[in-house]
This record gives sequence, C-alpha cells and structure tokens, in this order.
Amino acid sequence: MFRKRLLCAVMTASAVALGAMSALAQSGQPIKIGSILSVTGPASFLGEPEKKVLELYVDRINKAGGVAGRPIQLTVYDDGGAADKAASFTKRLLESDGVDAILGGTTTAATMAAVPLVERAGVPFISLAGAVVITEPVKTWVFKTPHTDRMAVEKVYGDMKKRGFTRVALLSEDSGFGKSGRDQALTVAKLVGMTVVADETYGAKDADVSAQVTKIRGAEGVQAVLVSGLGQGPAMVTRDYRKLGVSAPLYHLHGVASKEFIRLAGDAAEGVRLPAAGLVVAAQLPDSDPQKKVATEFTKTYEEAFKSEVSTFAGHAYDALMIYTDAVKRAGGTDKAKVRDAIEQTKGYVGTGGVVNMSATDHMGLGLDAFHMVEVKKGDWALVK
Amino acid sequence: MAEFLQYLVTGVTIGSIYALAALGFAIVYNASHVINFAQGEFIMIGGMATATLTAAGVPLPLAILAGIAGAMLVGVLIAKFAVERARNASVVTLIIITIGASIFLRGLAEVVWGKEFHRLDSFSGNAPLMLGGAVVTTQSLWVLGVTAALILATGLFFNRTMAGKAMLATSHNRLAAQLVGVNVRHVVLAAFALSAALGAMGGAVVAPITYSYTEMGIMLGLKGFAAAALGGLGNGVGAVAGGLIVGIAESLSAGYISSAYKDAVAFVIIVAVLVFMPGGLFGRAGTERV
Amino acid sequence: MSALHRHRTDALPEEPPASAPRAAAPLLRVEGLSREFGGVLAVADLSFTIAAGTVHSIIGPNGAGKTTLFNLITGVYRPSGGRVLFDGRDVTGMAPYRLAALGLSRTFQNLQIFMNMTAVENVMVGRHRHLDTRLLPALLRLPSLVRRDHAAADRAAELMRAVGLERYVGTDAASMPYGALKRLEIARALAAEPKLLLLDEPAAGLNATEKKEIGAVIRRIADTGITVVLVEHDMKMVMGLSDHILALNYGRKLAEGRPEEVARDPDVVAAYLGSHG
Amino acid sequence: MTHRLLGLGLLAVVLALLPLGLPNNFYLDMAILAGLNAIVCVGLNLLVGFAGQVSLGHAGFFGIGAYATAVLVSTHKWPALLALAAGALLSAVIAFAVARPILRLKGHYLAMATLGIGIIISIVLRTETRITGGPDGMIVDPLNVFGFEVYGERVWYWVVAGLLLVTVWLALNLIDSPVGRALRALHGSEVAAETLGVDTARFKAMVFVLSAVFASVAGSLFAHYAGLITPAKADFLKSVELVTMVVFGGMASTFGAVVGAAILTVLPQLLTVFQDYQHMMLGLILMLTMVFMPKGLLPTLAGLVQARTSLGGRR
Repeated sequence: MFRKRLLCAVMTASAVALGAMSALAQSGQPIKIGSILSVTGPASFLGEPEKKVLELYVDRINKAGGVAGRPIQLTVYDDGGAADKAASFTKRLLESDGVDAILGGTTTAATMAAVPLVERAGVPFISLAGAVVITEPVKTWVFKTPHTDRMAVEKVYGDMKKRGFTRVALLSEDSGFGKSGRDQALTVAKLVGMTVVADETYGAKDADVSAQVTKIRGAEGVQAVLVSGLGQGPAMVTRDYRKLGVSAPLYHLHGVASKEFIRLAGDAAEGVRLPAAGLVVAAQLPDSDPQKKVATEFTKTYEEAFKSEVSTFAGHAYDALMIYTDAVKRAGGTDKAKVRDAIEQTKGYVGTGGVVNMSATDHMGLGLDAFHMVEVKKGDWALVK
Repeated sequence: MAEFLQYLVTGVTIGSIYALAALGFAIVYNASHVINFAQGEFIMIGGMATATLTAAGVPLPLAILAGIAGAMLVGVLIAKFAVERARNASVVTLIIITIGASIFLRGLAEVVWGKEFHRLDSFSGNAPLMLGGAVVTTQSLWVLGVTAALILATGLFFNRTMAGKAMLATSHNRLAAQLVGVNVRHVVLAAFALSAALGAMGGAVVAPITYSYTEMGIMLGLKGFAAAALGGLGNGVGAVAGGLIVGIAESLSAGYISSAYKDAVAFVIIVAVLVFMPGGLFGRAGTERV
Repeated sequence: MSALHRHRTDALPEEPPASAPRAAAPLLRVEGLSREFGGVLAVADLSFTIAAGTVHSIIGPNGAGKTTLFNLITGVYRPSGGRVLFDGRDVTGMAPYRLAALGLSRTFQNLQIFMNMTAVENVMVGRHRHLDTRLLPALLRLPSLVRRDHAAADRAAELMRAVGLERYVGTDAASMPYGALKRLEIARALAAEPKLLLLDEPAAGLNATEKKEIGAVIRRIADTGITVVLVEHDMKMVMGLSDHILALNYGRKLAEGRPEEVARDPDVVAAYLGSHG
Repeated sequence: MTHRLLGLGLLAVVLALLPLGLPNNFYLDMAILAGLNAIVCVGLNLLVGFAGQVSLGHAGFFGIGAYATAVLVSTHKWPALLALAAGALLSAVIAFAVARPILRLKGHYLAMATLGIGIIISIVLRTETRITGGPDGMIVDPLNVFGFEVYGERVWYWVVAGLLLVTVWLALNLIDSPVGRALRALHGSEVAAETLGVDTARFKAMVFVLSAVFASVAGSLFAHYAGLITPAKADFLKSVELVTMVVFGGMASTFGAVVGAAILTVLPQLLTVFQDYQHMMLGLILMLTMVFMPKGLLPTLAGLVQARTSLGGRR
C-alpha cells in the first residue's frame, strides 16, 4: 500500500492533434503505449531518463502528426524497482488501460514479472532491461533493446585478458540483473579460461558492503574484480572498494552507464571500466562508425531538452519507441499480431545501442561490435582503445 | 586478525548510529511511554538536509545545524499535534500514529529533496588511516567522536541540569513530578526535540558512509528500536550498549557467517533475548500490581 | 422479602462443596509462606489454616501483606518460600488457572472487570472451566456448544440477580457504576462454582447502604457452604461476618482466633484498630 | 445474535452487488486484493483487537503461505489445495513454536518481538534465492482446483468474496463463544481471566496460530492470483499495513477489519491523483484518523449513530 506509488500515471500527449481529424475515424484513434519504469528506487537513474525520453519523443511524434496519422497516448507507471508492482501495473495496463504495446521494464526483475502476463494477453512487449534470460529462450511477444549481460561479461573478460588478468573476484547484487550477470560471469569464465576466486553478493538496498569487500580483499590472488549490479548499488560498492584500499582493477557491467553513477561514486569511480553502448562516448567514436550520427543527434536532443547528460538507458527507451513505431508503420496499424511480426522482422535499424537485426530466433538483434569498453577518467567516460 | 579488526571497526561505526537512535527511543519512551516509529525519519532528515544543503553551497556546520533544527521542529510538532492528543490511546494506536508520521515525513522528504540518492563527502578528506591492518576512514572517527560527545552530553544533561532532572523525574513518576511543579507536557515536547536532535546529528555524520535517501531511516530506525529494547526500554545506558552490540554482531556475522543475513542479526538477537529476558538485557522484570 | 431472599439464595451454588463433609480437615493450609520484593519481605514465614465452610477474615493495616497473600494463594505471585496446600494438595506455585480448576476463586481490590465486555459476558467468563473451550466447535458454532452457552448465559443472569444486578445484564461493563462492578466481580467469581472464595476488600469505596447489601450477599454465599476468605478494612462487616480472623502486620502474623479474641488482642489494637479508630 | 447474522447478511449483499458497480477489471482487481487483505485482517483482529496482543509481523505468515504455494505448486508441481494446506500447516507450526515464549511479553516488547519474527521470515525469503528466487520473487502458476483453472478477475472475485464471507462467519462464531470470551477476557484483565480458569497462554497461542493460518491461506491465494510473489509481501511495511487496516477500521470489530482493509487497499490508488504528494496524504490521513478516532472508524461511527438515536445496549 505504502509503496504503491503509481506516481506517474502521466497521460502525456493525450491532446489529440486537430490535424488528425481529417483522417478516417478509425485511424484517428490514438495508439496506446504503456510503460512500466523504475522511476524511483535503486534503479531510478535508469528509469528516470527512460521516462523522460519516452515523453519527449512521443510529444515530438504527435506534433509531427503521429504515426500513420494516429497520435500516441503514453501511460507510464513507476514500479519503484519492485517486481510485484511491475506485475500489478502490467495487469493494469493490459486490463484497464487496454494498451496496444508495452515498452519497458527498466529492470530484469520487472520484465520477467511482466512476461507471463503479456505472453498470455498477446501484447507486443519491448523490454529495456539487460539480462539474457529475457530473450533466451525466445518468447513470442517479448523483445529487448539493450545488450545482454552475457555480451557484457564477454566484453569484460576480453578486456581483462588483454591486460593479463585471469583470476577474477565476483561481487553480485541479489537483484534479477545482478544474479543473471553472476550466472553469465560464472558460465563464460569456464569458456574463456578465467578463474573465479571469490564470489560474494550484496543487497540492492544495502547501506554498507564493506564486509564483502573485506572478504574479497582477503581472497588469494585476485587480479580484477567484477561487480554485477545496476543503479545505485554499484556506486556504493565502488566507494567501499576504494575506501578499503583494494588495489585490483574494478569492472562493472552495463547497468551503470550513466553520469549519475560517476556523480554518486565521486572520485572512487576513477579507473572503473565497463562495457557500454556507443551512446555515452558518441563524440569519441570514429566517423566511420554507423552509430555516430544517431548517437550524436540523440545526445544533442536529449541534452538540449533536459539540460543533463545522456545515458545509455535513455537510448534504450528511444530505441524501443522507434522500433515499435516503425513496426506499426510497416504493419499498417496496431493489430497486435501483425505488429509483433513486424518487430521480429526489424532489419538494419540503426539505434543508439547499435544496428538492430531481429529474427525469429533473436529478439534483440544486436552484435558485439556496437559494445565498447569505457573507463571513467576525470569524471567522464573515455573510450578504451 | 586484520579482517576481524576491520569488521569490528565497521560494526562500532554503524553501531554508534544505532546507539544514537536507541537513545532517542529511550528518551521519548521515558517521557511519554510512546515508541516513536518516526525516530528513523529524524536520522533521514539530518542526512538529507546536510547532503542537499552542502551540495547547494551551504557550509557543512551550518547545514548540519539546519538539519538538526528541522528535525527538532518536526519532533515537537509530532509530539504536540499527534502524541499529546492521543495520550490515552492503546499501544497499537500510538504505534500507528507514529508510523503515520513517518510515512508523512518520508513523503514530505520525497517532495522536498527528491527520491534519488544524495552523496555527501567525508567531513575531512578521504585518506584512510591504518589500524593494525584495518582501514579506518576519517568519517568513522567522526561518527565515533560525535556519538561519544552526544552520549556524554546527554548524560550530563540528565544528571546535572535542572531540566534534565525534571525529565528524569517525570519518567519515574509522572504524577509526582507533576505535583512538584514539573510541566509534564513540556517534558514530552523536550524529549521529542532531544531525540530528534540526536537522530539528525547521527544522520548527518553517517550520510557520507551510507548516502542519503528518503528511505534511509526505515532500517536504521527499526534497528535502533531493537537496540533500545535489547537494552531495556527507557534505559539510556542500555540503549547505547544495545546499539553497539547490534552493530558489532551485525558486522561480524556479515563477515564470518553470511552478509545476506546481516540485517536479520539484530532481530534474531532481540527475539532470543526477549524470550529469556522479557525486560531486555538491562531492564527490570516488573511484577504486575493487582 | 423472604421470597426474594430465598430466590436469591437458590441462585447460588446448590450443592455444598465436596470437601464439606470432612469438616475437620482444613480446606486451605499455608505453611511458612514468604515472598520478598527487592529485599523486602512482603509476607514473612506465615502459617495458618482455613477450615471448610467458614468465613475467614484477614485484617491488617495498609501494606500488611494481605493482597500479596491473596496473590500467593491464587498463584498470581510465586512464593519465595513455604507451601500452600489446597484441599489436601500441594499447590505451591501452581498457575492461577489450574488453581481455579481446583475450586479457588477470587475478586480484586483494584477492580479487574473485563471492560471490553457486557456484564453478563463477564460472569459467563466465570463459567469458563465448565464450558466447551475447544477451538473447532467454537469456530463452527456447533449446536451442542450453543446449547451449553445458552445455559451458561441463563446461569450468569441468575447469579447477577442473586447479587442484585438484574438490571445490568446486557449492559456494557464499562458503563456500570463502581458499586455494581464490585458485585459483578463477586457474581463472576461465583460462576466458577468455587470451594474457596477470596474476596479482596469487597466493601472498599462503597457507601453505607451498599456495604450492608454486600454484607448480606457474602452471608448468603457462606450459607450455601462456600468457604469465604475476606480481606476487609470495614471492621463492622468483618466482625459481623467472620468465624475466624487472622491479623497481619508487616507480612507477619500478629494474632489469630475468633473475632472477639482478635479484637481484644493488644498487638492488634495497637497496630491496627488503634490507627483506624 | 440477530445482530451477528444481520451484519453477515449485509456483507453478503454488498459483496453480491459490488461487481455491478465496477466498470472494469482494474476495479475488480482492487476488490480482490481488498478481499484478500480483509481475510488476513479479520484473523489479525482476533489477535490484536479481541485478544489485545499486538503483532507487527503477520505479513511473515502471509509470505509463508504465498511462498509455500509458489514453491510447492510451481517448482514441485503439487496440487494447489494441498500446497495451500501445507503452507497453512507450516505457518501454524511456526506460529505455535514462537507463540508461548513471545506472547508472554507485553506492549512494546511484544511489538518488538513480533516485528523481529516477521522481519526474520522476510529476510529468509529474500535470501534463500535458490528456493524463493530472491528479492525479485518467483512466478506462480494459476490456481488449479481438480482440473478447473481459476483465472480472470470475475472468477477470482467470487472465490475471494465467498471465502471472505466464510472467514467473517467463523470469526463471528468464535467471538461469541467460550473461546472468544476467554480471548476478550485476557485482553480486559489477564490476571482476572487466569484466576477464573482461563489458561491465558493457551488461548493466546491458539489465537496467534489461528490468525497466522488465516494470513497464510490468504497469502497462498494471493500468490496464485497475482501470479508473482516477492519478499516485499512479507516484509515489515506489509505487516504494518495489515495492522493499520485493523486499527483504522476499528479494533475488536470484525466488520471494522473488513472496512479498514477495503479502505486502505483502495485509498493509495485513489491518492495517486495527488501524484508526488500521495505519501504525505496517506501519512496524514492515518495520523488524523488515529488521533481523532483512536477506536477506529466503525466503532466511532457506531458510537455517533448510537448517541444520535440514543439506543442503549450495543453489542
């Protein structure tokens, strides 16, 4: 009860564009998009920009005449980072709001909570969360825009091996993303010949992880440490890590690719490495990179509109909205089954996360090439060459 | 050994905050026989005000003072408009009232300060000290020093000043205190103000360690309550001891048993102790008068 | 008047307690009973016996240990030393509810009325050990349970009539006057069908008329064969009702015997009667 | 006694007519959640309101029921009703084990101990990731009774409404029985109840176990209905929410518990119109209600009506 904050029952852009009146009555019907995001809670620095981006672009699309002459009506609910709330809001979107599609699930947990409901209801669903379990095995109605944690782990291990590290300590959050990341880290380690020498966990809402860090500090022969978590928790880990003077290099996954992470961790973030979509280092990308144009433009729009720095999470939401609206255009309407098929046939879409080529067996459609190792230097992201 | 020391340092640091919260519970309980479930929110107010005000450029001491003043004002308002008016209500009703107050305060904090985490830098640099292989941050020293000073000051206040003695007398015998001219209502207000000040100061010094956010007070408050009950409700020395016991036990079990069960430690201890000692470790087991 | 009187008497327990025939055997025997509170002996090495079928009063100034003694006998407090034998059984330290089952019942100096219930329900709680107190029949409201409950309600109403509370049967206890509540406690204690009834200052706080009425109620209870132990400050009532008196001071026995003996005892006069006029 | 059946009849009529006034499944959903909360609260009220024993940990039993169902049905493929019974049994055993030592405590110490038990249960559920899925919880299969799948808000509504009626009937029966009087008596004066032959420890344990079983059964049903269970449903805030419903509606009033559960389930949804201010509003409403109606909503209103009509003899 006390947590049920469906704060942002924001009905943006419900003002029907007058121009659309001339179209057929049917086509004048708004396209209803629902979204469940973690605008508050431990994952708020992921969910908050996602919400802002959806609102911004829905507004722009509507001002430009909508999608195929139909305006978009967006409903956003905040799950506060809790899976059970994500499930009940999904129910509300499906049952009460009658949406044509759902974008979101900021976190893996929220996404997985919504999956059985959307699968049953048969509504296209594009998740903004990272874990590989979302799209593997493939689920009929479920898609996602960010890279998977497995790709992130592969990228991290690749970088570690390049620096000559083979003995890694894991520190994972007990959240869905954290657990999935840990599973991938353990599995992939065997494949690429890494040795996991310590395996600790922490809670997403812990105020102090120094006990775990102390244990890792004491573990034999740790050459590098990988943290599997998202949002604010990893910032806490990073500070305790530096505080206790651990010298092994620190890696995170792509769940912290936001300036907010650097702000929270402060000086402690210096030297932290993680894989991220090209968006956060758009200016540093070579001109030949297909992403550069999209990423630069999106960054400009975002930073002008919100006067704050862009994060990859904003990009995930943008990509999801673009993939969906594009599919609606190709499907010639919001018929759910047709739109689903159209999403599955997305080919060559250049987004902030990379070039998307979906198929019946791949509901994400991203390759490793669009994923970059970045390092925090002087409070900013720097592309690792 | 280095690990053990490290856990000890961590435990004493967080235990100090529990001790301050527990002392706040004890003071309020003595004056009014109310367990103030909004005690944790005083910590939150202290932490949030200090973090946000310093971020806005206010000098640190001023920011802390503002936080304390704010918390004291809130404490007095709760006492005056909620607790005093419901004096004769049942234990459960009073619990719900103070929980209502804490929900309200968290809601207010969300509106004023937002829901995101706020960072507060250590009071004096990040260079850690080494103590027999254990790292001691300067902020830990701040926490310990400030806690010790506050506990000492509270002790002196109750034993050396007229106002303190009046409050103590009220807790022993409300009617008798009233008869010798103590204004019992003022005592209740003062108790809330004092416990709010202790909590807010604790929140300010712990903020650089834990971050400040609107929900930071929930667990700190509950563990403070556990610590207060552990020491025997209304027993100031017991509350401080209870806080340190909970903090150290928690940190040691996080290190040697399971970090995931860290938060359960305080409650396992309190349940176990209450089963065998229904009045807490230092409480008197009262006999019911019929 | 006499018809009413008879009717009231009839409402009290019909059969004399089982132990009554063994008139010589004491119903209650207290041996060397002590209880200390924080180093102070509230009851000190106290021994006495109470014969079945008598009215026995315990007197003494405030703080003499009378209520503590009641609490020790009824199991509310555990003794620090000594024994309590009830009906030939050692019941020292036995839980109050088990003593109640053996036939011990009491009232309280400070009213212990269930203010969250009606008057008749208060008395029905007194019938507790004679009723079906299993959970499942209660949840399902089995007919057998309902029948016994109705009977208990009728019996409770009768008892209330017997103590002169007939007009309060369905009233909330919380809205009854003090004097009525005093009598309600007696009705409640009687509902348990005790062998031994301990009354802790039944007349305290009552006016002269009420005192007289309560004295008559106690007389009638004693007449049915229930053994009564009375703690009371009202000497007129004590003298009028008692077969036997025990005088306490500072937790110790001061004197014991028939009323006129105790009243003449110089220690008692000095310690108690002297201070109370 | 006629009063008893009158209330039950009225509740039945309200439950029967309610769906007619609900425009879509979202409102039915709220009604179902309110009904499940009400089942817990009617049981909890027996403990808190009638027997006067505070519990700030009953969400723990709700959680045990929910997770027993989730684990046994979804992971081990037990029949749903058997899992529900197993959960109730587990709750009863745990409640019974802690009841005697814990319920000796009074007032705030009891609050502390029950709070502790509840938090320990929720932390175990959160931490035993392999069994429970951790903080993000686990997906639960739909309720399947003898091959018939209970799915959809319409069906669930009638299931929950029926069960609520049964719960209320059981509670009303209990209150007006020797057991119920014993419970109320130990609330009114524990020492007096003891000296009248009431084994107070036994009855406290009995009502603690009973209320835990009610909470557990509601938890099992909730798990099936929601399709997802997380440890948040067993934590301290949920426990507080449950007690608040009881106190808000009116302690020692069975229909008060139902009304409290209904209002406090729906209220947060209504308060969403205040957006950022909704938590402040919720806290304020709780405080003001308890300050000005310390007896709770229904008893206070009943008192007002009574004063107006000046009819004595409230039961």
